[in-house]
Amino acid sequence: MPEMETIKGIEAITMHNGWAMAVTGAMIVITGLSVLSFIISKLHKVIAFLENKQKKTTEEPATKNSQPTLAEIFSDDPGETARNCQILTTELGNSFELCSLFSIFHRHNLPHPHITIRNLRSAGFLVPQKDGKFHWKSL
Amino acid sequence: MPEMETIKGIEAITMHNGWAMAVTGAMIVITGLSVLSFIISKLHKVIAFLENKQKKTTEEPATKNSQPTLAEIFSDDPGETARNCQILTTELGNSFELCSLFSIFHRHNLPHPHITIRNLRSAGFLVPQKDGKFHWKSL
Amino acid sequence: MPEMETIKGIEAITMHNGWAMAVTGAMIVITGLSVLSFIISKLHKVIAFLENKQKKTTEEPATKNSQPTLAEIFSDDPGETARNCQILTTELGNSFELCSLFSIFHRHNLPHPHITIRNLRSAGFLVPQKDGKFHWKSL
Amino acid sequence: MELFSEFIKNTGYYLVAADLRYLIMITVGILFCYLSIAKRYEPLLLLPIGFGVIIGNIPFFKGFGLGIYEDNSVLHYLYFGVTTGLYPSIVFLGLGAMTDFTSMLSRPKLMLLGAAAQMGIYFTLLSALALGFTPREAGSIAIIGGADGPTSIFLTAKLAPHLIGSVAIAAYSYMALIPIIQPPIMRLLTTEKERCIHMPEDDRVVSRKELLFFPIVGTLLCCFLAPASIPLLGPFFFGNLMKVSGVVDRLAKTASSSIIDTATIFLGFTVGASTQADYFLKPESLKIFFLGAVAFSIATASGVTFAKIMNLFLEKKINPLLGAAGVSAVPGSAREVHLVGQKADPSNYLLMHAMACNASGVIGSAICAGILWSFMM
Amino acid sequence: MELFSEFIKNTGYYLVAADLRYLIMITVGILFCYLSIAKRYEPLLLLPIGFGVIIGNIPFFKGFGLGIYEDNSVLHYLYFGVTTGLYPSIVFLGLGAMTDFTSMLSRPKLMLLGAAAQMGIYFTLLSALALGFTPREAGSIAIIGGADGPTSIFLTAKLAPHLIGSVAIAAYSYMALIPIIQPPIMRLLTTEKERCIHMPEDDRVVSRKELLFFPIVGTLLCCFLAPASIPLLGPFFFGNLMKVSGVVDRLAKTASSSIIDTATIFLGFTVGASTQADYFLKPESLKIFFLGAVAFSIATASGVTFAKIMNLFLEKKINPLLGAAGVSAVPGSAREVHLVGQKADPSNYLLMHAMACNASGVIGSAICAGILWSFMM
Amino acid sequence: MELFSEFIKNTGYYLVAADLRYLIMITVGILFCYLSIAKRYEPLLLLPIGFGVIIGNIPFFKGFGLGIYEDNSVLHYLYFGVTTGLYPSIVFLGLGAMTDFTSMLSRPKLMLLGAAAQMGIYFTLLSALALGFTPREAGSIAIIGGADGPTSIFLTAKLAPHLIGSVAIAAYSYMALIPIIQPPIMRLLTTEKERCIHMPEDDRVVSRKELLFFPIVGTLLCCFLAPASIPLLGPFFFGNLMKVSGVVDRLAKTASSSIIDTATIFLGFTVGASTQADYFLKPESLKIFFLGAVAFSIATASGVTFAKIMNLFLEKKINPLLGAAGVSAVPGSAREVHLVGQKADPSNYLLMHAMACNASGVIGSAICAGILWSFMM
Ligand code: NA
Ligand code: NA
Ligand code: NA
Repeated sequence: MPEMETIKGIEAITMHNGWAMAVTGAMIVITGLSVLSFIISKLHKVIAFLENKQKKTTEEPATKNSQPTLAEIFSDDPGETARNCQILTTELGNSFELCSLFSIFHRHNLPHPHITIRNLRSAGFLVPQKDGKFHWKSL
Repeated sequence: MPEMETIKGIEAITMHNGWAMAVTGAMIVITGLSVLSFIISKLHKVIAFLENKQKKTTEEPATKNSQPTLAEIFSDDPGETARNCQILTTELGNSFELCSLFSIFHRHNLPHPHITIRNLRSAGFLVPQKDGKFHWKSL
Repeated sequence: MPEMETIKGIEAITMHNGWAMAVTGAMIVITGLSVLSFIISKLHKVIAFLENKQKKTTEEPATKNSQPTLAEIFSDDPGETARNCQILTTELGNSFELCSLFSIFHRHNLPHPHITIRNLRSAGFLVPQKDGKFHWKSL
Repeated sequence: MELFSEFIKNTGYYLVAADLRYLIMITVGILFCYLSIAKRYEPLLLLPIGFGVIIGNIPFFKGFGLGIYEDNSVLHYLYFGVTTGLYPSIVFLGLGAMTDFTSMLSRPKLMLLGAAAQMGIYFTLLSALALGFTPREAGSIAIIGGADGPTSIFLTAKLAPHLIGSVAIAAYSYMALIPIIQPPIMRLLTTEKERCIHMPEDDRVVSRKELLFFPIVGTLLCCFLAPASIPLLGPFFFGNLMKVSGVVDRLAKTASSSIIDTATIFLGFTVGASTQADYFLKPESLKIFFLGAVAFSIATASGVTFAKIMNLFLEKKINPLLGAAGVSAVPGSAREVHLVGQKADPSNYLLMHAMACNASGVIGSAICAGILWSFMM
Repeated sequence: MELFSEFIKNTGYYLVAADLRYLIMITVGILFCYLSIAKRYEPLLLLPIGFGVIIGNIPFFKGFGLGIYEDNSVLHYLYFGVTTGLYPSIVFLGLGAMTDFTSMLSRPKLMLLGAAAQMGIYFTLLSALALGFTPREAGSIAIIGGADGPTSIFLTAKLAPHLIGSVAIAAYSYMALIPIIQPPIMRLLTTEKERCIHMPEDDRVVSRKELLFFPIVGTLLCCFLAPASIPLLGPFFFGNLMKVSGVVDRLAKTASSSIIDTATIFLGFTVGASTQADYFLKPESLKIFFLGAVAFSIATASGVTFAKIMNLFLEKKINPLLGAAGVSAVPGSAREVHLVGQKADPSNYLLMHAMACNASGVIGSAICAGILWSFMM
Repeated sequence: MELFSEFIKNTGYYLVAADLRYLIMITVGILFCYLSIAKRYEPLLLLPIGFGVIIGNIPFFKGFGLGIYEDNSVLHYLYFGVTTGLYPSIVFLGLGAMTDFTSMLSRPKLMLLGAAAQMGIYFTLLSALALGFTPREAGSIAIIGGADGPTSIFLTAKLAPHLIGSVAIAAYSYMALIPIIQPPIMRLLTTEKERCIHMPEDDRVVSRKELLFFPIVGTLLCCFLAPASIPLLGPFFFGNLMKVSGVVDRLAKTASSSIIDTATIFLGFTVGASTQADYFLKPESLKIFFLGAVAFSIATASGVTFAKIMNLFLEKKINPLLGAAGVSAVPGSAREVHLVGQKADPSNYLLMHAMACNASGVIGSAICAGILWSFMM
């Protein structure tokens, strides 16, 4: 807290290097946000460039690599399909909305996600809750 | 913890000022809650009195002041209306129930909240979620 | 962090009693989980045994003791029933799903839980929320 | 081989053989779990405490940073919320956000019963002094008569931290045993005719403004009277104002769900774990249990008796059973009052009135905690 | 009898008679509660602060472990999150998980307005120095011009902890008063014609990848520039990345609900309680309130003026009202800009653009906090 | 001008030029974020850690209260939950409330595989000692073989806190790389015919009582055997009892959502931030990474081999692939086992059995942590 004999006014500003702080501070924040603004405005171009480059190098391994194996695990038996789906969807927690399920199936490139979900529902593996969410039947 | 040679019985109570503590304590809590009980029983009268007084002094400025301007921002274009509503409803978070929306509209004295909401739904600005809640279409 | 002149290799393992730690540790965890596995495999038998024993000693007092009294408090007046239910269901919090309500009624051995719930709804004591849950009308 | 035998000596199996008291406590813990699950006695309290008792009584090698009374153990850090009084305050925040004062505001007279039922506290204070406890210990034990877990834990943490376990276990045990303790006392002190007194149903519609004013008026009145009750009543009325204001619903909802649940879990678990046999199994604990039963009984009796005294002056008689609901123990005692009332006259509906006494009992015992604390300065 | 008179001397009633300043503060607290409930001025902030002010100003006997400035009190432990800067950091985590940068990313030019509006900070810095505050105090007061509560509290906790209460109350009061402070300044500095400038509606569709890159690019750029802003911007961009990534929805949801709500409740409540009259009611607090008003006004003015200067160089003119939204004060200032714009031309729709300035203003003032902090090393 | 140059010298840009190691770590952080978002490798763990690595490696001026290793910084306070072991304990509470033991209880024999897969731990212990680590460091590194993040962090916090960053990064990296590490080892050690072994589907219906007894029996057995595993297994079984009891649903739900999410966010973020280049980029870290890979491989191999040994004595053969799921790494390793099994025979369904091994692996590695800790007394 300022004491009684505190220096005040312009003198105080000068003594505490106030002018330099104010000017430098203002300059820095404006420069910083200007640069960020500039980068943002170019970001979509950088991304487009990266995507093109990446597409050439990784397109094939990407499709080969991870998800199709998961599609394979879908069998004709809805019981098995249910259990497979359940492990795919541990990230959803105990109860979830059908649309989340759908988007996971979609992400995994599963064939006919809508039909799969409908089958799971009609077979009783997807149990509707009162709040519109669903949970898996305990297997 | 009490030592072996602890004084016990009536003597202990007296020595530790127990009688005074018990009587004083009991008196205080009964007095306190009695007063509170009395105030509560008069509270609705105080409120009625304050309301009458306040009505006289602030009724007009209250209607003039804040909300009507918000009603003005509702235009015929549902897109604009949607965006306006969205800002009014930031307090609701990302997903919300229609009834909360309705109560906000109501609170802001907007004309025909029901119709507005129906229009917003049919125009696709209010997107229903599986759990019965809604979110705003990203604008 | 190891210093430069740290002893390494087999010598280090021996010096730090590594062999004993590894063997003992491995033995303990395998023994531990083996015993747990054995106990688990017998658990249902133990439970069955305890249940039989308990059934003989406590079957009657159990039915006499706690819940029926709660069933008694259900009257013909839906208003009273509502209030009675509300106190039974404080564990559910402010909003809840009908199925939870149902399971509580069921647990308390109330007669005709379905009919009771339907009556409460139609009498307006159970107020549906937009998210499919319900709350009690403030009484 | 030496390592192996060393390890064996540090297992719980080896250690428990040297001190069978741990087994007693573990049995108590399992019993608590059983009562909470099978009998549904206050499971939100008894289950965490019961499992905590089990965990706290697994014998372990001391000086290693495992036990709740050793610095640097996880349990010790979690227990910090108990010893500082943080958990009880936070639980009261959530309780406030869950409590509906409508019933109490429409029947202000019933608040007096919430005050009268606190007499059990002061009677127990005298008894505890007479049994040789120090004043600070006696205050902690007395508060069991308030029949409010977080309040008891809070005051004990401030006055006599070494008794936290015993006081908490006693308080919660008797709260779970309300259906066994209260009805005989109620029946003993009331006539059949009194138990049949009907209460008027709709005293008055409580306006939103009243609900809004109440937490502020309540804070000013109660906390000015006993500033030492601020850590309990401050958050309590704050939570309630958040709830009734209707403008910060997301905060009120979080306070009455995540926040109170988290505090409840850790409060129960660590209070249970604090009953480590070598700290807990002492003659004092038995005395505290005995005094706790006295406290609950006197509290019930004084609530009922006070109602009967009030009836001497009132034109419109109060059902004296309601006095028993003043001990708080939300909502157990309210339910008992209601059930005893219904037994006397099945058309008698006392629940809402009993809840009003309950709410006032919570405030009453928090004030008493403040009073006792300030007496022990 | 002695005990009784002793007790009476320790009640708030007795103590308040000796120091009426507590009553003043309690009135302020009630006023805050009133404004938040009846007028709905930023209730998420004002209600906890208001009730906190009431609780913090109930007079109590010192040296007993009750007050927020006494070790070992519950309030003191809860206040720990303020003095260490934890609550502001956690609030920023949740804010990040709630902020949608789409609008800002499609209109990068508007970010400059978020920078310009920070000039209020530096002007206030000079004013505070001129009024005799020490540099560290002046920095804390200056940050009020950033119109961002958690940022202000964070910087003040680091630079001048004894001012936390005053700075926070000033910052939040003026944020609540945005509808009264900003419109006249906006109107004064702009012509009717300028206020009617329409902004192009759909600048560009923002791809998911842009949204993903932004928090990382933003972190690297801003935190490299002013490392002292890490405690605010780090969690902020982390929360945002969790949100836009779409792979940790449960974490993002918890961050934007339970976590931020809990931090908000305790931040507001304890900041309010820190205004204990004998610490708070000093001439300095009045000066800080005065400087806060100056800071907000200059910030608004400089945002608007900067937009007008930009217009000198831009072909496609910007509506200068948007400059006023650069002060952040989310979302109050964006709403005011929109409403003033609509008054000039009812078909003018500035809200989304104003939100872009808002978002950039939050980042701008966090950077300024970092800059000021590092200046005071 | 001096101030300006002073400021420039304190920016990350200037500082990073003097120590490029920060850039290496930031690249690692971005890579982690990329893997978690684009490849969805364990995003709940990798995303917070990845962003934490970025934040922790923004160069800053030391001695100012910004870095995670400086007292009084926000990161330091958040990191407290790591160094004390609080976050791992709390995560285990939530995990318990989420784990379904039905599958394991109906197939008790599979529990042995969860024990066998812990051999990786002891082999790594020997390797780490041979590479010159001290016993306490070797124990921390060895636990990586348990393939359980919170367990690894907990033990390292207790035994060798300076290695927390390296051990955690190694553990989580390899958990994310499970789909790359495990399948070749599984295929190498099993014949096509073995991989085709079908497992009986419905061994037995598990009653509610069994589910209720299990957490209590498990606690007593495991914690008596290795009391040092109490901080992990205590909360774990407590969470599970809350879940299966069905009487405290609101507590179980909060434990398995808000509570675990909050702990996960702060655990990941601060563990990531603890990899500050000047503390982290040392030859030891490379050795730890190497040993981590060894640990995971040996764990997988010993699980599979043990299953084959069991088959020598069992009439009804077990599919040896299941041994690989004993390393826990929930649920990654279970999924891999299932997928490798399906590749051999598309009609083979191993998932539920693999989950049983997973659950037992979690318990197994927590016991091992207790054993190692008690060895290092
Ligand atoms: Na009470
Ligand atoms: Na700002
Ligand atoms: Na494991």
